[in-house]
Amino acid sequence: MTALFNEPAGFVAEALAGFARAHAGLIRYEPDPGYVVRANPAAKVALVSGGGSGHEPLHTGFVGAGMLDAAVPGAVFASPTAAQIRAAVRAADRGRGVLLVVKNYTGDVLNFSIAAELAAEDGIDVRTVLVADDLATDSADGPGRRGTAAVVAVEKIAGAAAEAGADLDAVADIATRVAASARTLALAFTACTAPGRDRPAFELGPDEIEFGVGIHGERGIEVRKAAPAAELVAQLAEPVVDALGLAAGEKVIALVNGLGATHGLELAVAHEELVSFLAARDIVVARALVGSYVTALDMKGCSITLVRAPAEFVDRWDAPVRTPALTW
Amino acid sequence: MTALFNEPAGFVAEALAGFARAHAGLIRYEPDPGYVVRANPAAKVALVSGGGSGHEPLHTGFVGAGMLDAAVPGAVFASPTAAQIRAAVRAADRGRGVLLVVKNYTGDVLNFSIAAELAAEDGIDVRTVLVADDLATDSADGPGRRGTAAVVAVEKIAGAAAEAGADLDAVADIATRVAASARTLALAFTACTAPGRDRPAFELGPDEIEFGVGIHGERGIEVRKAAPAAELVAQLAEPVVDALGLAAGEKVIALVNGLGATHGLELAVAHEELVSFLAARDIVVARALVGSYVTALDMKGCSITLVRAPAEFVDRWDAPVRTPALTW
Amino acid sequence: MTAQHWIEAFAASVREHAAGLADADRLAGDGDYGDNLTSAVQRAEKALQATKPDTPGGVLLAVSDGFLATGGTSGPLFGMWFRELGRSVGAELTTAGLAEGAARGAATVQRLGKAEVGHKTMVDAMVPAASALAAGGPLDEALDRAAAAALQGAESTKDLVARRGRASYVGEHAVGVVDPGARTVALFFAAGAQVTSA
Amino acid sequence: MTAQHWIEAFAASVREHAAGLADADRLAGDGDYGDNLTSAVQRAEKALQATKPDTPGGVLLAVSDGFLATGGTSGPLFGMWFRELGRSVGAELTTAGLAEGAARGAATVQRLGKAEVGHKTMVDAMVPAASALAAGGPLDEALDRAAAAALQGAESTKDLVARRGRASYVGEHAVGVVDPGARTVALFFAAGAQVTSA
Ligand SMILES: Nc1ncnc2c1ncn2[C@@H]1O[C@H](COP(=O)(O)OP(=O)(O)O)[C@@H](O)[C@H]1O
Ligand SMILES: Nc1ncnc2c1ncn2[C@@H]1O[C@H](COP(=O)(O)OP(=O)(O)O)[C@@H](O)[C@H]1O
Ligand SMILES: [Mg+2]
Ligand SMILES: [Mg+2]
Ligand SMILES: [Mg+2]
Ligand SMILES: [Mg+2]
Repeated sequence: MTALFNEPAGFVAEALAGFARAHAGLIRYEPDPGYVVRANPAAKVALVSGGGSGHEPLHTGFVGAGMLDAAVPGAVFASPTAAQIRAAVRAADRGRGVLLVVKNYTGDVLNFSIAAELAAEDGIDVRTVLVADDLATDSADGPGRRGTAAVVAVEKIAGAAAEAGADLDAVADIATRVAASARTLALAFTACTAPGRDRPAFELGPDEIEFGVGIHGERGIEVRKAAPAAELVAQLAEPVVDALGLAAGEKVIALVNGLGATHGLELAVAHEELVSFLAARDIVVARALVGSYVTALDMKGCSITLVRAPAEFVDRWDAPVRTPALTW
Repeated sequence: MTALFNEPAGFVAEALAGFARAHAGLIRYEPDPGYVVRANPAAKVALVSGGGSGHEPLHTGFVGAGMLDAAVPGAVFASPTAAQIRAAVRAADRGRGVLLVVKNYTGDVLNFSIAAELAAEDGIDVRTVLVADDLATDSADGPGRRGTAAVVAVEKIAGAAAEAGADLDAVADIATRVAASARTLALAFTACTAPGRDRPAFELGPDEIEFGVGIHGERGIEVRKAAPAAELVAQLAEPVVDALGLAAGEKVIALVNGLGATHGLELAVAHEELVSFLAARDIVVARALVGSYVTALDMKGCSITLVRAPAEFVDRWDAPVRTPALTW
Repeated sequence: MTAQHWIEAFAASVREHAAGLADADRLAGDGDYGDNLTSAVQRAEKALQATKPDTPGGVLLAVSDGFLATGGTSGPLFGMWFRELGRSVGAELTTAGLAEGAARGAATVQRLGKAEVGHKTMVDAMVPAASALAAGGPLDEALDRAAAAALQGAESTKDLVARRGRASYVGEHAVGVVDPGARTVALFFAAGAQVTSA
Repeated sequence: MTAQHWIEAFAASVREHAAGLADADRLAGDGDYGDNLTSAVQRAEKALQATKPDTPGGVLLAVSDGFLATGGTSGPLFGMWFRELGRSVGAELTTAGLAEGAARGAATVQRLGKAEVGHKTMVDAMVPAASALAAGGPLDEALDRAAAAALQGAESTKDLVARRGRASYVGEHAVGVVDPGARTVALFFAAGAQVTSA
C-alpha cells in the first residue's frame, strides 16, 4: 500500500523533488521534462538510464560519480517519453558519447530507441545496451526476458569503465558483456498497491508465494508453497546457475535484492543461504550487494541475480562510486 | 510479514552472519556472545550501541569509521544481555574509554547499566548517553520517552567527534547535547509481523492510521484518519517543532525515516512536505537523511525527527562516515 | 494556407473527435488514447506559442515535440512521424516536401513499431497517404487525395484483427472497431485539405 | 561442602521447581521466567565445566556469568547478585564473606532495579536473607537461617500487589501468586543449607 502521497498524479514529481533535495550535493532534478543529472558532471562517456518509476532507488539513486550521469523516470510503472530521454541525453553528453542502458520492456525500448535517433540527429554519439535478465520470461516467442536487477551491475561496472576514461565503444562493450553474463529470478510474498489504488494487484494465501514475478506488481509464472529461506533461495538460485552454465571454481557477483517491503534481516538470511548454496557447487561469491535496490513499490519478496565475474568485472565493481543509493 | 527465514529462533544470528559477510571489509560478527565490531578498529574513544533486533540497519549498519565501534543486537525486539554488551565493550575499547549509546527501554537501560559496571571493573572508562526522543511517550510518570530515530544523529555526530580525536568527556558531552536537541514522532499505516507469527501485531481500517507508534510494532497513542502526505507530515512535525521550541531562523537536521515497508518515493514526498512545513515557519533544514534507517520489521509508516543544529553539529554530521548503511 | 492554420484545424478536429477515439481505444486497447492524443495536441500548441516557428517545417517539428513529450505508444510514434514531415517540408510547404516527409515518416514508424499494413495500426493510414502524396500535383489536390486515402486506410482497419499494439491482446473483440491511430492520420490530412481549399 | 556442590544442588532444585516458577510468571508476568532461569543455570553449569574455578568465589562468578548471558529482567539482576556474592566470598566460603556478598548483592539489585522490599520482587527474599547472614555464626547455621528468612520473604510476596516488573502491569491479578524471583532466592539458600548439613 503506497500511503504517503498527496495526489496520485503528482506523486512521482513531488518525490523526485524531495529526493533531489535530500541529495543536493550529488544530483539535480529537472522537473521539465523530467530527469535527474549529476550535480558535478565529468568529462567522460556519459551513461543514461531510466524507465518507469516505482523501482527506486533504481535509477535515480544511481546517478553520481562512477555510475550514471542521468536517469529518466516515467510515471509509476510507465516508460518515460522520448522527449524526456532526449533532454537527459543532451544534458549528460560531454562530447564523448552516451550509452543508454535500457531494460527490456516494449515502451522503454520504443522510447529509448526514438530518443537515440533524436540524439544522433543532435550530433550525439549514442549506443544502447539492452538488459534482459529475468529468467521467468525466458521464452522463444514474445518480447524476450524482462530487464530487472541485473541493470544495477551493468550500470555499476560500465559506469566505472566510463569514469576511468574508457571510450564509448569500450563502455558499450563491457555493458553488453555484463548484461550477457547476468540472470535473475524473483519471488514475492505479497503484491504491491499503487498510489490511489485500494487493493494489491493480486492476493496470495498465507502459505503461498508467487514465483517468477517481475518488478511491476504483476503475477509471476506460478504459485508455489511457502518454505524456509534455504529452500526458497535454492528455487531461485538453481535456475540462475543453470542458465549461466556456472561451473565449479567460477566466480560471481551476487545481488540479493529486496522488492520493496522485505526487511534487511530477511535479505541477509537469503544472502547467507545463497552463499551456502553456491559454496556447495564450488561457486565463489567474489562480491555481493544485499539490499533493496530494484523495487516494485511495496512488494514483499526478493530477487537473486548472479553475474559471472571475470577479474575485469570485479575490478570495475570495486572502483569508487558516489551516488545517493550506492557509495564506496 | 517477515517471510524469509528458516526458523524463528535462529533468524537473527543467521541474518547477522549474512550481513557481516556482505560487508566483510567494514565489519566483523562475533556470534558468541553476539556482537558486531569494526573490521579496522581505530585508536580513539569507542562508541558502542545496541538493543533489540528488527530495527536494521540500526545499529549494526552503523558500525564503521566515523560512527560506531561495536553494536550489540538482542533477539527481535528484546534487549541484548549484559554479557553481550560487556564483551562488545571489551572488544571495542582501545584504552581511550567507551561511550554507550542507549535507547530508553527498561531492558536496555538495565542491561547496559550492568554492562557499564562490569566494564568499569574491567578497568574500562565508560560513559552512557540515554536517547529518549519519542514524543508519543512524553508523560510525567512511567519510564519516560522511548528512544527511537534520534539515535542515528547521536551516533553520527558523537562518532565523528570520537573519530576526530575528542576525549571521552567531550564525546559523551556532544552525544548528550544531540540527544537533548532531538525529538521524534511516528505514525504507521500497517503493523509488522514478527518471524513465525501469522498475523500483524494490530489491524487498521483502510482509512485509518496509527499515530504515535514506536519501533516494536506496538500500538501508538491514537487511531487517526488517513490523509494526504502534507497533512500527515504536519501532524508529525508540529509537535516536534513545539517540543523543541524551534523559532524562526533556526536550523535543524531532519531525519525522515521509514519504518520498514515504506517506499523511497513516499519518504521523498514526506521530506518535500517537511521542508515546506518548516520553511513556512522560517526553519531551515541544514541537513537531511531520508530513508529507512530505524525500522520495526516490515511496519509501514514513517517517523520525523528534528535535531536543533548548531554549526558544531552540522560539521560533525558532514564528517566522513563509512559504514554498511551510511557512507559519505 | 499556413502550416500554423493546418495545425489549428487539426487540433480542433482532434478535440471534436476525442471522445470517439477514446471509445475505440477502450473497445480495443486500454482506453487512454483520447487523453494521450489531446494532451499531445495541447503540448504542440504550447510549443508553437512558445517558439513561434517561422517555417512550416518548424511548425511540424513543434508538433513533433508535443507528441514526443507524450506517453503511450502513439505519442512517440506520431512524434517521429511529424518529425520526418517537418524535416522534409523545411522552409516551404510543397507537395514534394510533404510527400517525402510522409514516406520517411511511415518508414520510421514501421521501423520502430514493426507494424505492416494490415496490422490494424496508424500505419494502415500512413502508408496509403504517403502513396497518394507521392503522385505529386498542386498542394490542395494532393492533400485531398491524401485525406481520402488515409480515410480509406483507416476504414479498412475496421474489419481487421489487430496484430500490433494493445488491440492485438483482445483478438476478435477488436473487429468492428476502426483503429483510432489510423483515424487520427485521416483527420490530420483532412484538416490540411480543408484549410487549403478554404 | 564446596561451592560446586551448592550450585549442583541449586541447579537440581531449579529443575525440580521450574514448572511451578514458570506458572507463577505466567499468572503475573509474561511466562518466560522458567525458561530464563533454567537456561541461566545451564549456562552456569557450562561455564563451571569450561573454567573449572578453584575457589568458591570463582564458582559463584561463573554462575554470575551464566545469568548475565541470559535475557529478561531476572537474568541481569541475578547475574549481578551472584557477582557480588562471588567477589565477597573469594578464596574461602565463610559466613562473613557470604554475608558481605548478600548485602552488597541486594544493594546492587535494588540500585539497578529500583525495587524496595514489599514491591513483590526477588528483593523481598534477598534483603531478609542478607540480614540473617549478617548475624554471623557457623556457616551451616547461618545458611539455615538465611534459607528460612528467604522463604518467609518469598511467601510474604503472595499477598502483595506488585510494584515492579511485569507483574506490576497486572495489578490485583498478581495477588495470590508467590513472586518466582523471590522463590528462587529461597531455593538457592535452601540448597546451600541442605548441602552443608549433609
Ligand atoms: N507497433 C505499432 N506500430 C504502429 N502503431 C501502433 C503500434 N502499436 C500501437 N499503435 C498505434 O497506437 C494506437 C494506440 O495508442 P495509445 O493508446 O497511445 O497506446 P498504448 O497501447 O500504449 O495505450 C493504436 O490505435 C495504433 O494506431
Ligand atoms: N525492578 C525489579 N527489581 C528486582 N527484581 C525484579 C524487578 N522486576 C522484576 N524483577 C524480578 O524478575 C522476575 C521476573 O523475571 P523475568 O521473567 O526474567 O523478567 P521479564 O519481566 O523481563 O520477563 C520477577 O519474578 C521479579 O522477582
Ligand atoms: Mg491506449
Ligand atoms: Mg496506454
Ligand atoms: Mg518474565
Ligand atoms: Mg520476558
